[in-house]
Amino acid sequence: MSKEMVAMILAGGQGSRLYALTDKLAKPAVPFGGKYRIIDFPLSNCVNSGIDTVGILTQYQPLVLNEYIGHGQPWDLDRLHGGVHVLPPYQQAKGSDWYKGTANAIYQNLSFLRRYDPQYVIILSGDQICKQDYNDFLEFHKAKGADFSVAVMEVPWDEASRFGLMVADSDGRISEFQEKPKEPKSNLASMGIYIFNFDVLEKYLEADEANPDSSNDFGNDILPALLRDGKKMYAYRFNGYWKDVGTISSLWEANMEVLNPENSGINLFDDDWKIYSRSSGKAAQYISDKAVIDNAMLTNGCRIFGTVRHSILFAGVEVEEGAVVEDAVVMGNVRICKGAKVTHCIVGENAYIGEGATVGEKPEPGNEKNVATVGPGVKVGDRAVIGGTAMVKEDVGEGGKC
Amino acid sequence: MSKEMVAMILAGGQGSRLYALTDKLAKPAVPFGGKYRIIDFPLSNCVNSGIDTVGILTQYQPLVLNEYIGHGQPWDLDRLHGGVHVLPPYQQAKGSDWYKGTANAIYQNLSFLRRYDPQYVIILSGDQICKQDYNDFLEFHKAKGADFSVAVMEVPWDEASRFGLMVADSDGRISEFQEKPKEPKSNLASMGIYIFNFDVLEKYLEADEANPDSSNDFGNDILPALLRDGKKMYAYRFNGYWKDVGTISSLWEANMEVLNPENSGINLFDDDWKIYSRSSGKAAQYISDKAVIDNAMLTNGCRIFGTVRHSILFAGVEVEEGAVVEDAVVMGNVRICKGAKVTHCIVGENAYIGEGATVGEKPEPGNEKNVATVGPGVKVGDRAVIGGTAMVKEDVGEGGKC
Amino acid sequence: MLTNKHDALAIIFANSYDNEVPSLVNERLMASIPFAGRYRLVDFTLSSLVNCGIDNVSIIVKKNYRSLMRHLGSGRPWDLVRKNGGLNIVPPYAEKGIKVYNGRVEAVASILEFLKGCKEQYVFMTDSNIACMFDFADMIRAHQESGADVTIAYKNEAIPYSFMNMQLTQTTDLYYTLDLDGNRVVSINTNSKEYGPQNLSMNLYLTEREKLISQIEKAYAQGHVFYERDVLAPMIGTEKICGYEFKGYSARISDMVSYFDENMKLLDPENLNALFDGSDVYTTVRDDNPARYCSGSKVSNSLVADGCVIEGEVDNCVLFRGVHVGRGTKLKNCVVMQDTVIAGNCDIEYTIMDKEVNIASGKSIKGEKTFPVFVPAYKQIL
Amino acid sequence: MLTNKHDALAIIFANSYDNEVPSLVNERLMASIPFAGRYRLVDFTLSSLVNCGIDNVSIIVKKNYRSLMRHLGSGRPWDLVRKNGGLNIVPPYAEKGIKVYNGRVEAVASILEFLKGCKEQYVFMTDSNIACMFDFADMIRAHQESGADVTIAYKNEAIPYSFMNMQLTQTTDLYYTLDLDGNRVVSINTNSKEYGPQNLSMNLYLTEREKLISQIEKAYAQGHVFYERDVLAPMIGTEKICGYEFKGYSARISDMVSYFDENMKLLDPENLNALFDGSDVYTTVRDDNPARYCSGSKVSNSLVADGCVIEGEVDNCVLFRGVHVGRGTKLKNCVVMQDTVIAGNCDIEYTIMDKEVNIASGKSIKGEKTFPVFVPAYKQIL
Repeated sequence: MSKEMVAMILAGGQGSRLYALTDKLAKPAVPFGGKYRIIDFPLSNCVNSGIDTVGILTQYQPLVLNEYIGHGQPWDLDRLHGGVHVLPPYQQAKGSDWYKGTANAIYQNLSFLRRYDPQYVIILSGDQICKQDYNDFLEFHKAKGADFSVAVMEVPWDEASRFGLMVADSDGRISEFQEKPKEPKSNLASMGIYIFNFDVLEKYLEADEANPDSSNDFGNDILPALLRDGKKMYAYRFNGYWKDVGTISSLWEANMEVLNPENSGINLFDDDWKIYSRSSGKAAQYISDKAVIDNAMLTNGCRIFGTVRHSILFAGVEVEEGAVVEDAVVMGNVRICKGAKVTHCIVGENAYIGEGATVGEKPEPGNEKNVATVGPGVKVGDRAVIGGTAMVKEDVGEGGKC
Repeated sequence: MSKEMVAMILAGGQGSRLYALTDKLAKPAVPFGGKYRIIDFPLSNCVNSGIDTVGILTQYQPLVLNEYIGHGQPWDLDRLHGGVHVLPPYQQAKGSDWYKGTANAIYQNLSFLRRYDPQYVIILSGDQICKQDYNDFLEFHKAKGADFSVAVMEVPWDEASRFGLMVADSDGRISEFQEKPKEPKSNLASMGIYIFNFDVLEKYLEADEANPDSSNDFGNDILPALLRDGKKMYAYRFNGYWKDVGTISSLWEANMEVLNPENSGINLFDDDWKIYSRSSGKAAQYISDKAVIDNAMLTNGCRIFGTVRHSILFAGVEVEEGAVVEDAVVMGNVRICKGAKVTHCIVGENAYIGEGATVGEKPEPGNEKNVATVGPGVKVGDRAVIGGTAMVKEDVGEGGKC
Repeated sequence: MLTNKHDALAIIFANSYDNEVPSLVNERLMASIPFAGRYRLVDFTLSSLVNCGIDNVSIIVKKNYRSLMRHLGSGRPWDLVRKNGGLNIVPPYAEKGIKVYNGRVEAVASILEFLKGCKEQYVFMTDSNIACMFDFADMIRAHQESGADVTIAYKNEAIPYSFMNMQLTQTTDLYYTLDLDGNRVVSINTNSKEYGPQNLSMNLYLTEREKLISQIEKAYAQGHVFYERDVLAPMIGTEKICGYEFKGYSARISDMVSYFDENMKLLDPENLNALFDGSDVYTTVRDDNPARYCSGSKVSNSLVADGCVIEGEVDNCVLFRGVHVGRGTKLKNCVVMQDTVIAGNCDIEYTIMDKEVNIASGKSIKGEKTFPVFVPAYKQIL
Repeated sequence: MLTNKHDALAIIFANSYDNEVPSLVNERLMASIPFAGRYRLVDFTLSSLVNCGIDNVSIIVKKNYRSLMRHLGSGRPWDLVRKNGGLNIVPPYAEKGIKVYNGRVEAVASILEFLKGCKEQYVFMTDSNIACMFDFADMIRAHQESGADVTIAYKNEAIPYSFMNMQLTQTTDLYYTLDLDGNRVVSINTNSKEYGPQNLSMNLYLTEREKLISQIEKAYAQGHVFYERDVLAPMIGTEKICGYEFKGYSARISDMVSYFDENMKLLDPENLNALFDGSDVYTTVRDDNPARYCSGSKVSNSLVADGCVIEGEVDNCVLFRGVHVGRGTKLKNCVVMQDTVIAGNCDIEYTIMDKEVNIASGKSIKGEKTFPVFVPAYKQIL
């Protein structure tokens, strides 16, 4: 059976600007919003848009991602024909290589695509928080009779020079690209989400691969070639929530925005566009009679004896008596011991915050981008102090400072 | 939940001596016996031995293998805790590499093993046809209080110098190895199947990895190190059917042995030790009133209008009127047109044998190892002639000769 | 795009016409009757649905449904495992208010709450006594084009012999023929006795979900039983009911003889090809070996499934999975269901052997084309 | 090694003691009663079995089993999907001879053929009205050590109030106490009225599969109904029946008050820990969001499951998945099942709200500790 559109998610990146959080984890597997991981967003968008065949291209630390994806059941992508497949690089009779660039990653998996004989292929990024109906995007692509379409966001003109821009006419047809130009001719920033007619994609990937000078990248090589050949390229305006959570502060910010769906534009509680995720399977949350919880999201397995304000706690977090958690993102199975103060920070999975320890601090106004970070599994000793800009990857002894 | 024993199947090899058959296929995925692939044997042995957690280490052309394994349902290895996992190489924060040797492949997946906290690990080979109860082997290992055990076959003394040999005392304790020695001290040939205590395996793999001069191979590096340190190493004698199908002639021979279970020792029809496989799902076989079938195995989807003698036909093979198939292994979806003669050969999946074409020939006595081979997807033109020793990887035109 | 491609769900009645094939449904129901060497009747309907992108399928069962439940499992072989929709088996007593139903109205009434919760626009209802690959998408297209309230699929064929001779007491096994004006149904005839080709209903209906709900709510409240007689027939004057002719190959099981004949017809490769129509038909996978044709065996004009072991002679037969035919045995014009074992030197003609029959060596059983002998499941003939 | 690690299979009776909690089983059965915030009673038994490596589990259901079937699905959440064994639901009428059973003897008789086809040496039989993490492996060890023919698990506890006051007409809900000599059972008392701690049977039995088959065949042929009264009690003189004391934490649901109390007891973290005993308990996964504690909400000494949205005050409550508590509402000493929505400014105490209840704003409902008010599923209080 052929598929109308197959999705390919580029999930190869290490996400090195997330430092401690992606040391043993591909960026798409980074936890988000209490019970999600970043990859849940493109996957759920696919399912909600009626796409049932998805390849995830990965080569960096895929074990957690592999285990998380499993057979795809949480996303209803547990299918005999189609479903979700993690696609690592592999060796062939005539040599082998890691994925060289985004285009090469797709090229190496053309045989996967051919199996489903799709009319269209949508290329997605595994490291954006975004709720988007790809079917609307496809309808646009079809209506324009396009060979290629790219989803774009309107950005303020004074910020436009920080983005890759699409110069398009009133109909949306693209005439030019500008990569972080000094003098922007457009304020339409590429979201890195593309729809190709499969025959066009196939032809250009094969030509690109034959070119030894190519960097095998969509933005640098494939798109310019399409433009050069006068292919019909269109820009599709997307107005919803979109965030590249590539830095610690943007990851923290996006989490905080989840607590404020009315104003932030990111609503995870929408029954008509559910974001699916693999559940921890832990018991219900226990809130003791000593606990104070105010404007927070907690996940199953949490046990709260202290105070939690304006924070997101992932599955299995324990907050002991007298501990105070505020403006914090606390990932799964973290233990916060008696009297600890955890403020304006991200604490990675399985970390341990000792009695009376201090992690992070309320930033001075204007310094909100300072977010203290404790890496996964790190033990912060009793009464240790982790400063407001610290990035802690290794254990900190009793009373230590960072 | 911890697992008593986890199995790791080394399935990385290209199997280059199978030439045309493994051009686009890892050796463990090579079809065998009408509806099986080689990997079905270690997988089914695992399940029948009560092992429910299996890693398959692969890096060469894994797409077919990946699709074939799927979620592991055909082998009842579709589990939430454990089950079967295909493990390709991956990149880590501190560099990355393809699997360097057998030991390195296991080393790179120690974190997979640690997840199941096993007491024992059994290392299997993905390219042997063998029915073996690994639980008996484990009982032996436990009874001896061994750190390491290896399964061995007794071979005739005059052939012993072709094998890797284990020199062992009457109790089975190993005192020496000999790799294809001129003067064998033992006739116990290693089958390349090992049981390790996990703690021992872990320790030696880490030490081996730290040694820059190591080739990271079990036979060359790990086993000698164990022996040097006086670890308790035992040889476990296995008496059943075992065949390394590493060459075209051995693969053909093993298939023919399937037709003769009484004498060959390989019985695929044993309900107490089923070999599981993924089914083609094709309709029942149709045998016309013109067909002659004698001593053959046919699989669903076959349609026979000609003559089939002493052959194995995989799913979906068509044999047209007047065609004669004899002493042949014909893989899935091959079409053999009117009047073609297919003799003493292996025909790969999706090949096409034109009208009146001749593939292979009855060998002269003593030349039985000559097996004509037609690669997967190859089209042999009408009236073409493929000689008895030919290895055809590309299409042959009408009336052509090879 | 939250629902399936064709925006339709399906309801299958699994016990339809059970009474006509009493021997075959002794331990199963119509939907799970083995057919064509390795399938069950329901496989053709399910595969057609799935191939048309319809993945919300309810199967209403009445009795003897264990074999069907085992066959269907979680729906995996048909790729019908879904978080929403997928395969849904509705057994009696599962909820308060679900009893053993009599007619289609009661059966559908038992899943009204479920239907109300669905989002699909259309509903297919179908029996399970016809094996065919049906293009449900094309029927939706025809339904939309005609603007019908209900569309009924029919086949232009003669009324089966067994229907014509049906006892009046078998009130649940009614059959219907359609009088058409163009594609519009102008009358629905119950249990017609006319000879020759007719517009014989396949009991396969398409209507809008909301319409079906209100039809059934009304009919059930009034104590009605039969959808055709009590709901459709009265609608003819006021609403638009259309016919949709199915022109493909179909095998309708209406009695034991037709069961035998329809299996035998598949020994003509043309019919075999026409039944499958180039489509995939899914069924439960078994761990069978390839079929073995031993030295000295002779097989001619037969369908043989995986797992068979043939040492004797087989001519004009359909052998299901795992059948053994011993040395010296001659099997001619037989249908042999799964795992039946026939020892050596038997001589058997015109016989249907149900599953796991065991026949000792040297036995001879003969029926006639018009009266195939039936050997029930698990029977030991020693 | 072809069978599971402990060479045992299990049979669960899903409708046991349904009569004692009529309101809760209006649309379900005992096994699927929600408990502890996000589980169903059967989850504890299933998880215990799976954690002990027992993966061949049959669940015999009688009526109202749709909710259980939906909950169990293919058995995936308990990792009970198997080609052989795994999870097997036995509904009535699935096969000829399976009727709606009365006692355990009839229930087991309906799966005798299945039992004969199994290979496991031992069989566990258990009801589903007790939530506890049970070490089945340890019970096998004790059974083997004692050389018993049958081992009965019991808990030393007082007979529940509702049992003591049971109507004589409720003949299916018998209960049993054991008189022991050492670990040997010397008498089985039916519906004892003794006060104080007793050896109260958990109705959890272990015996050899072959022994059970012959016991049931004999009892069924003689028209017997109750396993305990008709099979076990007569065996006492001639065969060895032993008791196995369960010393862990258990929650036995014997009436509405005990259902309320057993939920409330889990608000003591010690009891909560004791119930789970460090083990994994599996249940069906729902796609709930994390729980949201809105600004101005106040939650104290409560169990809260994912998917809850709390704007008001919650004190001493168990909230199942997806419960909404509106602003200004005070909820105290309540058990609120999944997806119930309570609007703002309500005042509710000592109330059990079943699932999908809808309470409009400003309502006030109050019960007593000894008489919690029950609001049935889907009820709209407007």
